[in-house]
Amino acid sequence: MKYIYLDHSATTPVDPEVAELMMKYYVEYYGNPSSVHYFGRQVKKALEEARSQVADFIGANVSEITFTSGGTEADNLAIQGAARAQAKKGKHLITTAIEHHAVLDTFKYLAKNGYELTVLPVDEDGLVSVEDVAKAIRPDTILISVMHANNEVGSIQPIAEIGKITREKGILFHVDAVQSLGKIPVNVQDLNVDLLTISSHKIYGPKGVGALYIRKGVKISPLVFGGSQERKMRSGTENAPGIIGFGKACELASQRMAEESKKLTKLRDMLIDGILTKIEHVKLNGPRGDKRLPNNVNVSIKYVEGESLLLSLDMLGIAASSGSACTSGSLDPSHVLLAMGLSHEVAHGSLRFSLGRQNTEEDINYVLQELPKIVDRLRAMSPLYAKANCQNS
Amino acid sequence: MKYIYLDHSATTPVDPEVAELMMKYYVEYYGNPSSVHYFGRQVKKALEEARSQVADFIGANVSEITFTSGGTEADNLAIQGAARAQAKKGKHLITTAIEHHAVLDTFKYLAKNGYELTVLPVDEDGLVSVEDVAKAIRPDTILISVMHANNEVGSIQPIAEIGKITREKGILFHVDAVQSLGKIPVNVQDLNVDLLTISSHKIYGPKGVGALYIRKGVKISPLVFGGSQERKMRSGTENAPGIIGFGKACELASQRMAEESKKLTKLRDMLIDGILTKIEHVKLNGPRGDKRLPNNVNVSIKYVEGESLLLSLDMLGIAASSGSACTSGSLDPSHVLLAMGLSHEVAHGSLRFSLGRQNTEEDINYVLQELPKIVDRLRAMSPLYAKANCQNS
Amino acid sequence: MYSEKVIDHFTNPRNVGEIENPDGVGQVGNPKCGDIMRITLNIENNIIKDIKFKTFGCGAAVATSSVVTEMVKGKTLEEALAITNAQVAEELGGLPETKMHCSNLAADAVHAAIKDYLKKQTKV
Amino acid sequence: MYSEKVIDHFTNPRNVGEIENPDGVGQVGNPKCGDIMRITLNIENNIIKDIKFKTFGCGAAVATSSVVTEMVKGKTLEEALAITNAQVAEELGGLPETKMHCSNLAADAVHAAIKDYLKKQTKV
Ligand SMILES: Cc1ncc(COP(=O)(O)O)c(C=O)c1O
Ligand SMILES: Cc1ncc(COP(=O)(O)O)c(C=O)c1O
Repeated sequence: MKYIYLDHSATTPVDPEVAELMMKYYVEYYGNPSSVHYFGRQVKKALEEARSQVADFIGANVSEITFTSGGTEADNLAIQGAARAQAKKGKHLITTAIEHHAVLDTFKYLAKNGYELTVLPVDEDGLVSVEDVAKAIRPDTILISVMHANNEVGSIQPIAEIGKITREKGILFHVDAVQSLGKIPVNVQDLNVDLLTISSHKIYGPKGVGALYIRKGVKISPLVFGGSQERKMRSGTENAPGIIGFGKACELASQRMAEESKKLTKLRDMLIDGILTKIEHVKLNGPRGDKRLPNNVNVSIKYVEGESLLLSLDMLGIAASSGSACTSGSLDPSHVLLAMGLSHEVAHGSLRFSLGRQNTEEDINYVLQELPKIVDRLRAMSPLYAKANCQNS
Repeated sequence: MKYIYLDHSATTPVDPEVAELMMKYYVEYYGNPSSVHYFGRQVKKALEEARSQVADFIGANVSEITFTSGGTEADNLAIQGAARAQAKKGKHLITTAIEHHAVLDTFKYLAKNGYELTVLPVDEDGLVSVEDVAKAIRPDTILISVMHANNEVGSIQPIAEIGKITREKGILFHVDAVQSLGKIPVNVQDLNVDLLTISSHKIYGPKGVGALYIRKGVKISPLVFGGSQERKMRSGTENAPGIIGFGKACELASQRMAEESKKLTKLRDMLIDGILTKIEHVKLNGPRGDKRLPNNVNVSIKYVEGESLLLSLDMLGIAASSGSACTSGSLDPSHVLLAMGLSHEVAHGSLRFSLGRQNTEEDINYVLQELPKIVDRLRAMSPLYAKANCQNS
Repeated sequence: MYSEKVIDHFTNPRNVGEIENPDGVGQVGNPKCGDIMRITLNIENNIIKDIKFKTFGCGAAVATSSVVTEMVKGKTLEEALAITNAQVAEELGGLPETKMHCSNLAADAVHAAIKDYLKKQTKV
Repeated sequence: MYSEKVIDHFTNPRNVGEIENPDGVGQVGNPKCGDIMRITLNIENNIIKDIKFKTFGCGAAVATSSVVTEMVKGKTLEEALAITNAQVAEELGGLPETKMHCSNLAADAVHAAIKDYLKKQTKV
């Protein structure tokens, strides 16, 4: 069977060049970077090289990069760390309704432990309004966190504009750029951010590695204590092969991004247009055009449920994901789709295709050929569709 | 130049079999284990297989294993997590003076934030007394943490006996078994522990992976919030290749441990006896015999400083480590050696050789041939040695 | 994740559809939870003669609906009422833990249809 | 970590030893910190004619001791007193950050030896 991977927002394969490089640091140059001897020094050097590859990719200084075990930890470090370090200054935090759980759940934890939280709404395209942010600010606001691009619907937020406001007011601004990195430019200067989260496994680097950009002069408290690695911001023996792989993945992404994003945008629009044309009762979730990530397609296919769509696609070798509650084991469907105003049943029938480096027009055509048949079959089974049809006729 | 790696307590090379397996999961089976599709399911299965390899190796149940980004994070999760979860029950914590910084610094952080800490002393061999533990317990004691084997001097603590007491009193007992795993039996039932930390890169697995054993029924608070992975104890996309590598490393270690430890014990004693015989004014740090890890040698070579010993060894291709402050960038030498009663200057001159899988008698002979010459050279340069010699004569 | 039997019932569901003029109709779940099952059945001499289902829901929901129709077809009402959701899951070789409470409602749907039938009977 | 020049001076230290009947002796550091440097020197007509060092300490400590003896040999006392620890580090092509404050005391040791000499002079 042919396998078509269209779930790159969940994770990506490691680039072979990256994997090969990592292998060397697992087996051959395996020292602990803190060691003074030959084995350690070699690794230390490669680790610092990786730090500058990562820093370069986001327009930061090497001393502003703290490596973590992934995007989730970086989000937690930024948010818990900033909240704790500034607890004496104020207790008010601001975020949005469509953040990743790594951000949202961390804020909710803080809200249960003495902080106050404002969660901003989004419009029907999944976009936050700059005005809403400005209006939510209070004298005791200490941290604002808004994601760069949403992982479910690909909506790109007005980060630079929000950053202007936070800078004026002297409030720390954290941005989760896990999904935008490698797809659209991410530059900490242009975006006016103080803290920025990125993750390796979304850009063809290894899982289990991420980084937090911490603007020079910004003080946050560490989460994890111990050996004083990463300038005491993140103790623990460094995952050197992972970090070195992440560095390489950043370098490759910076070389390939322009061309790749052009290609992905074309495939994306082909898939969106194809689905909207070939299947009835379908809604595109998220904006069209420049405000959407080049690789994101998210549609709600009414009267059918997301997991059974996924399962049917999977049987044909097509890997996608859904905003259905059934895929997460919880009862509620995607908080992002609900925040955009979708009803529960429509949100349950949503499907995300996230494109990547190896995808081709052929892949898209295959999906466009098979998906309508799947939808027909499931709708024939659906008690909602029957009713809808009766009502329509 | 021939390189001889004698710093296995700092980190180990990844076993080629482990590295090869990981490679597959970086490049080929790269799905996110949370995904329902083919790519995700494959990885999920391998991940759970790894969990049972790890669980088997320490006599635990699969549901009692939480994967983390390393030993440091596991220590933090255990200690911060247990302290927070039991804050209402009491605020008193007990640990020892020779713990790894991942434990000690975490306790010190808590001690600055509303908890009370008792730090137990050790004897001149670096051993904790069971009686001291018993005497330190108060009605409001909520957590006791004692390492299984010390990373600097290899002393093996009476964990099972301490565990009997903590169990009787109903106090949570955490054990850092990072250094003992793979060298001596580590069984959570025999040791009577509630929480146990292990780390992959010390047993020929990849860096950036560790695990916390959490006995069934024990409640601790998570450090990191987000996607609810690891039964909500540790959110974040799983480092699947790393975890799968750790599982394999546990399996290999369990097969090889008995034979390997016999070999290492022999080499260890050869090195200790050789150094004590060939060099004057040398002190062995830590116990001899069964109470010492099979792979640990730690000596203080008086009148010379540790880093210049390391540097000189390094020039001959021999990788070791030292308890010198100079290697850590702080002013104080090893807190472990000081806790054992060594003076600052003697502690500064300490050297650790930690043996591993590939080491041979030849390696040991090479060290025994070169080390005396290095010591002679450095002592000739040392103002302390001159004085000592004058006093002696 | 799913057993082969679940996948089989999901791919080739038995007794899909809606009986015209059914003796009993049962519908459980609601779209908020992402699972709705609708059972229609015909009953003759206290025995389920025919049964069909329609389901909006995940793979587990479809498979449990399909298998329950096989389990109760030809059975007496008492026998059908004795079948539990847990037995349905067992018949499928088990379900993932997360599916046990929200998508495993097929027996409930059958019971609802039978009760609908019984209610109509008493009214007559 | 260390520059080539540091390694060179560590491996082949210049002027190691102790001058018998020196004109001045300087010792800085203490064993608690892990670094002790002892400088002995002979002075003739306000010029450092001979200088030797002994050092207990890390690579940086040995190298700075060694290079400082080269830097001041043949210099006037005023010239030698003007040399700073920072200049010594620079002469070695820089030192790791962590070594800058604790192991970079060689100039201090020389200054101490010169002051010892000057003190003896005034006493005479
Ligand atoms: C927007 C966003 N933030 C954070 C994360 C978490 O990153 P990681 O998977 O590296 O923990 C993800 C991915 O799951 C994401 O899409
Ligand atoms: C005893 C002990 N505990 C904890 C750690 C920390 O583990 P890791 O290096 O995986 O963070 C180490 C190793 O550095 C150790 O030796």
